[in-house]
Amino acid sequence: MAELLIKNGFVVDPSQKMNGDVADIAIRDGTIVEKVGSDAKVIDAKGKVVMPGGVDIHAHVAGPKVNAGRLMRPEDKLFKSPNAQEHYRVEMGFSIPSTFKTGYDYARMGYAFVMEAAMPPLHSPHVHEEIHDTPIIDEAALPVFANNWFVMEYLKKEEIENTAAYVAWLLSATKGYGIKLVNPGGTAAWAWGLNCLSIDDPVPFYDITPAEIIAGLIKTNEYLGLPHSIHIHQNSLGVPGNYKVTLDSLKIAEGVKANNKFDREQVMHSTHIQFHSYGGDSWANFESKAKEVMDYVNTHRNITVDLGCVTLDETTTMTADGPFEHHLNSLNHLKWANTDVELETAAGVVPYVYDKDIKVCGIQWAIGLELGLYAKDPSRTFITTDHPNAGPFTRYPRVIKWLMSQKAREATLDSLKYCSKVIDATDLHGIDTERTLYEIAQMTRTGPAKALGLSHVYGGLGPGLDANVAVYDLDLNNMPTDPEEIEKAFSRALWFVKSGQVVVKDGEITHHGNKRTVWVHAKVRENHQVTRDIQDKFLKNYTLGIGNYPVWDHLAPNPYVIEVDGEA
Amino acid sequence: MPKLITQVGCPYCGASCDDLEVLVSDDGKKILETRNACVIGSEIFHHATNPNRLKKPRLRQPDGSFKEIEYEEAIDYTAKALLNAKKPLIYGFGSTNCEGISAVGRVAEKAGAVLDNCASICHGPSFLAIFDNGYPSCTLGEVKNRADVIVFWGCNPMHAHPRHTSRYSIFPRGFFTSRGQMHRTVICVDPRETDTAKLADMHLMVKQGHDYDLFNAFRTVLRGHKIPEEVAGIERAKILEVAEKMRNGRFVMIFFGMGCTHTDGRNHNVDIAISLTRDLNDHTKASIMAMRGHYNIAGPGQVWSWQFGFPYCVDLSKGTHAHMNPGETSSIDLAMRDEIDCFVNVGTDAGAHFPIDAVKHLKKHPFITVDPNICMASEISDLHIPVRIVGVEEPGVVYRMDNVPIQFKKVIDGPESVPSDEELFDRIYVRICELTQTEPIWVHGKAPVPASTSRVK
Amino acid sequence: MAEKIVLNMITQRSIEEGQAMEKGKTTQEYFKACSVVEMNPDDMKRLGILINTNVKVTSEVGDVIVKAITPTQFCPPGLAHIRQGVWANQIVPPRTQSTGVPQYSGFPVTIEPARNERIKSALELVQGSVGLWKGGA
Amino acid sequence: MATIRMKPVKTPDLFLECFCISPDVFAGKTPTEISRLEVREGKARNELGDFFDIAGSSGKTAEETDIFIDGDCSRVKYIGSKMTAGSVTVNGNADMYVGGWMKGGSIHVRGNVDSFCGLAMEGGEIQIDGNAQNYVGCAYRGDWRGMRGGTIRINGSAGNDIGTFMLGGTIIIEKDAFIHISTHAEGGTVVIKGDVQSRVGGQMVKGDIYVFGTIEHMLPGFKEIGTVDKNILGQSMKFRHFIGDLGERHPKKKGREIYGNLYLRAS
Repeated sequence: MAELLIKNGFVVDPSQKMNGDVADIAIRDGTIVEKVGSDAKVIDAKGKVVMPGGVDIHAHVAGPKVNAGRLMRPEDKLFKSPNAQEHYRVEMGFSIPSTFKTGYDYARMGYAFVMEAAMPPLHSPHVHEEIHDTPIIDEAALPVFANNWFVMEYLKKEEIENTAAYVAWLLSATKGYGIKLVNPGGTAAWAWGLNCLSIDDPVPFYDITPAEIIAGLIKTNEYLGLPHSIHIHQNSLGVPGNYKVTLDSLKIAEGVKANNKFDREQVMHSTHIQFHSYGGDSWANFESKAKEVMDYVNTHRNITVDLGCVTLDETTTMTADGPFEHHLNSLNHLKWANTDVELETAAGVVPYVYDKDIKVCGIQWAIGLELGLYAKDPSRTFITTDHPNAGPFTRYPRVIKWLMSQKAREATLDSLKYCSKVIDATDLHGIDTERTLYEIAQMTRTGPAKALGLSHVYGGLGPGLDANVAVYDLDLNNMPTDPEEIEKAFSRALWFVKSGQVVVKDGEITHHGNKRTVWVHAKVRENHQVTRDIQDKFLKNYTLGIGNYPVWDHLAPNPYVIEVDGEA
Repeated sequence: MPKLITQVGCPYCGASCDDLEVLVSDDGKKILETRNACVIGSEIFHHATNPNRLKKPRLRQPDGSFKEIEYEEAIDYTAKALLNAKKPLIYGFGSTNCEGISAVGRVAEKAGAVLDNCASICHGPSFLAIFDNGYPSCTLGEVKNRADVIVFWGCNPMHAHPRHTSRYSIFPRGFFTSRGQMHRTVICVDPRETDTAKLADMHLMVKQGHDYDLFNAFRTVLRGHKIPEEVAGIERAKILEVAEKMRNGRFVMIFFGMGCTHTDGRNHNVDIAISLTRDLNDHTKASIMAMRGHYNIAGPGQVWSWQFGFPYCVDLSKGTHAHMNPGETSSIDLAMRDEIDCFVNVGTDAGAHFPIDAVKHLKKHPFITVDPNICMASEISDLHIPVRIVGVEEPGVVYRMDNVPIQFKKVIDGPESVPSDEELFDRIYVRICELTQTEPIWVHGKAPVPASTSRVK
Repeated sequence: MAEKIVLNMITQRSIEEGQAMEKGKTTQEYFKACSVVEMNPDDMKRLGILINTNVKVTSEVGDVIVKAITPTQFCPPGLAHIRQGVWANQIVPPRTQSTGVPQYSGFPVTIEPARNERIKSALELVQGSVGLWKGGA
Repeated sequence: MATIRMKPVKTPDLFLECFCISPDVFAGKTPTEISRLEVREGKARNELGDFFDIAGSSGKTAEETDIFIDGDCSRVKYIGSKMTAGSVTVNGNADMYVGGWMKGGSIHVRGNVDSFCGLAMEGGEIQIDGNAQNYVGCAYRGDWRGMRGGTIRINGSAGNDIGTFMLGGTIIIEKDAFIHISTHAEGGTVVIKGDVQSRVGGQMVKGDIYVFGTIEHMLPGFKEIGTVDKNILGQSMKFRHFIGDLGERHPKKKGREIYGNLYLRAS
């Protein structure tokens, strides 16, 4: 790999407070360094924007429900798959791309890292098989915990230490990254066909509430000092009026301080907040509560959010929120896949068309953008589409365009059939904020890297960081007046260097990179009770042997393990 | 000292039991005893150490006899056969691990082949139904821990999945089903009084081929409408009784099998079963599951879905994209229509399990078998390449019928110099790259492992 | 008593077939497990045959000689079963109705006594169908 | 109007995939240019001219272009697929996907066609003088948007899966059909002038089915509600009127459920 010099670009790197400074980025052996020798290969970035590689904090890119979506949607490929680049693997699918297309498309957009947002522990070998087959981009996966029998049993008795021991064991067994909560308690209720729609609905049989699960897992997370905070998909997703539940859940984090050695400040990451910022009490009077939700987030520094922007595409929804998918299915009557996973979780998949001719879809689209525009601290508000739920990740450049250009927003607003009703139900029409490239870099690079506790690896261009550098065809001094040019530039990086290797040139893949699997190994004191409990449940309730549960090392052939000393 | 290996996976049926115990000789080469396995599973482990195991590829000679050849030659032969064909078909994967399946995917893409697996003649219609209607399902542990109404529709686990009923579906005592069989109502729908039907509390002896009508009757009843006196040979009163049982169950589980997919209507019999499951979820909790046949036949469906977007019948002949349409790109149709000109049979026996007319059509062109054992396909092949036995001599990830991945161990070393499926196909891939003067694509920059090294996982 | 009867044929799995198959398809066990047709005793009566009589089963695509036995799992009159495998596949119609799956079950066959005819081995049937059989007729 | 005349001169070893045989593609091209269009036989890349003699002239637009194929196309797929205007006539048989994803214009096959004829069709007319195999006017696998418009007329018989997931348009089978008519349909009309074995209208939400002959097994989810006189395809007849599939969900209009209609000719 040797040495590389990216010269004379407009460097936009919030981690170093660089806002378009013309500078060189030097790379040696995959790492950013102060300078390189004169033999270094030179990439001329003069007049172009240079950013750190993108960091996606939340996307469904690998694992059983993603693959269920691929499997059950052949029509997502027919005439919708671009032709493969010569000498590279075929690229199939639009809303749920194949693993190869996933890796290639992230690289083309200049992304270096993506977090698989929900890993069912029992299926973790599957998640890692897919990660293994996704080229270039580094990946980690969040196991889901909030409907897990062990967790509910320990937390009911307020046993944080035992919960922590179990979490640590499971993170190692599944090669997972952190604590994901999806519809706490609600998914467990779904195993009997029920749900928990508020944070005080008791979970059937377990006699614990979602609020207690959330609070307990925040404590557990900070007890262990994990790099990431808890990452929560709240109760009552997608339901009119749910913003109250959202605020109730966010309040659980009040007063809790982050405890970790990874420079993380938040104790709760609330994901795809768009789906949780709904007012009204039915689809008829459905309206935006983006302002109310964002006002709260703006004033509480120990919370981060990602947007989950609706992109107005035909897509495939998939979530561990099993009861939600069943509910969605009763609205659109399309095919419905569901998997309840023994002792752990569930998941559902339903295709969905965000139709410009449907009022609700237009309002959802507007809410996502309102949230992105209302955020006072872009480094705590991250761009996502909850891929593929609100739209495929390949639409990030479009979301960026909307956030950067009021003109682009207005054009889309005008194209909605119920434009005036969308204007009535949201504030979007009146917002003239236009995000800058610096803020976009905060929302897609520096911010998410810090929230994940990975700012020592990703999200910046300072010496010592991983050499992930994207060069975009944008002239800082002469930004395009046509917003489409912004979308185009972010869709296809001119250059993308991943871990020091040029993997994209002129928007085309040139190399398969050297992808890594990132996971967390948390060391805790030996806990005999938890060990016994685990063995007991595998004997009595699981249908596979405990010896066959932990993910083999060879499924993650290029691991990047973050050691956490939970005993300290 | 002989060594007892526990939590061993069984490479036979889709129940993919992983609680076998295998006693292995101290040199690690012989299997002395297997515990917990069904009669069929035991047979596989004991068959592995059969002294007549093939250790070299065999190439058919002009006089019709086989001659042993080296692996290099067999690899070259296969690479060239795939390259020379306009549309080769690679079919099988009833007994291959996902590592092997993935390696074959790479070869097929490079060679412009059609990739298909045994689902094509088995649960393929279930895929068609899933495409059209989805798949509200669960893992088998949910059945064990919760299900109190079990329906076996057109499937016969007592014969096809011998330990299914004891591990998952009828007998086990789970968390919410502490009384085991006493906790469950078992309903069997089958035109024969099978051994599963004999175990059931209720048997509906449906008129063969009229499953769709009977499903339709259940759905109609559940929506509160009247049905005729008799549907598909079953009296109305009985239908109403079973419908009530399902409606009042706390967790209804429907297992279905070849009785649905092998007869008139095929996918529609499954499709309407899925519709019934959806309907039942308005009343209670209900789930459905295909009784997949082989221990990893769900594997190719998973691997190819993430690699190509389709679980089977994947036509890669265009090179730039994949196309799938069973009925067109399915093995039997391709064979009967003479739409392919080379056949590679991997880890299955198309010779025994395809209708004989399809075998005759396939045999017009180069015919290669990759399988550890002598089978009907190997005995009509132009080339037979033996490989290690997954789950016995080769570890790997397999997908159980409920799509739960299980990491299968190996228990003994395979015959020396015999490669795994993955190693064999990686070498075929490298050979194809050499012949086409192109660079191999390895996502992880790996080079193929020489056949002689046995990997420790 | 009829010279031949028409039955509805299904070909499905059985544990006998499964076990024998794993032993090997050229074994006597496999031959014994799969070269049989199970039919209701009433149908046997109609055809005037006894248990273990060889019969010729003919479908829209071909015929095969197998041994008639009483079902190990009850078969109602009108339905016949040959266990999945080489003998069944001599008569399974390959038509898939554009779904990919042959008509393994639910196709009409005629069954007639064939007392003096020999049941062929698996290898003879398969190799014979593609001109590779070197054994005796 | 201008006509391109094609004569098959070589039978492919396998099957030809000819997305190009469409007035939309031929329009504005000379016979020489047309003969150079790519067709695929599996991996093999060929030119249309390798398999057909091509003569005549094309119009400026698809609308002004007729294609006449004088001979057997039993091993040619995708004839007229995705076409929007103009016409294609095949003086012989054709293989799969005749008129697949078709939006307009007309196709006339004087022989038989294989399966997937009129797949996901949106408009135009297809006339088949012989028989069709399975999946006439159905959806592509997994798509809930099947045939949306246009007319398919099969003068002979057809197999299973006619109008699966149909949303609109008309399918007429002059003779018999096997099983599965309008399964999962949410609109459209299917007319079977002969007999059907069974499974008519299963999982049907909306739409109309007419059967002039007999239905051997009626689904239990269909209920007879009376007798009606109907004029269909220029013929006035008395029909028994069934509604269904009562096992399936149905949308409500003004508080009343809308069902699929099955009209069975009264004997």
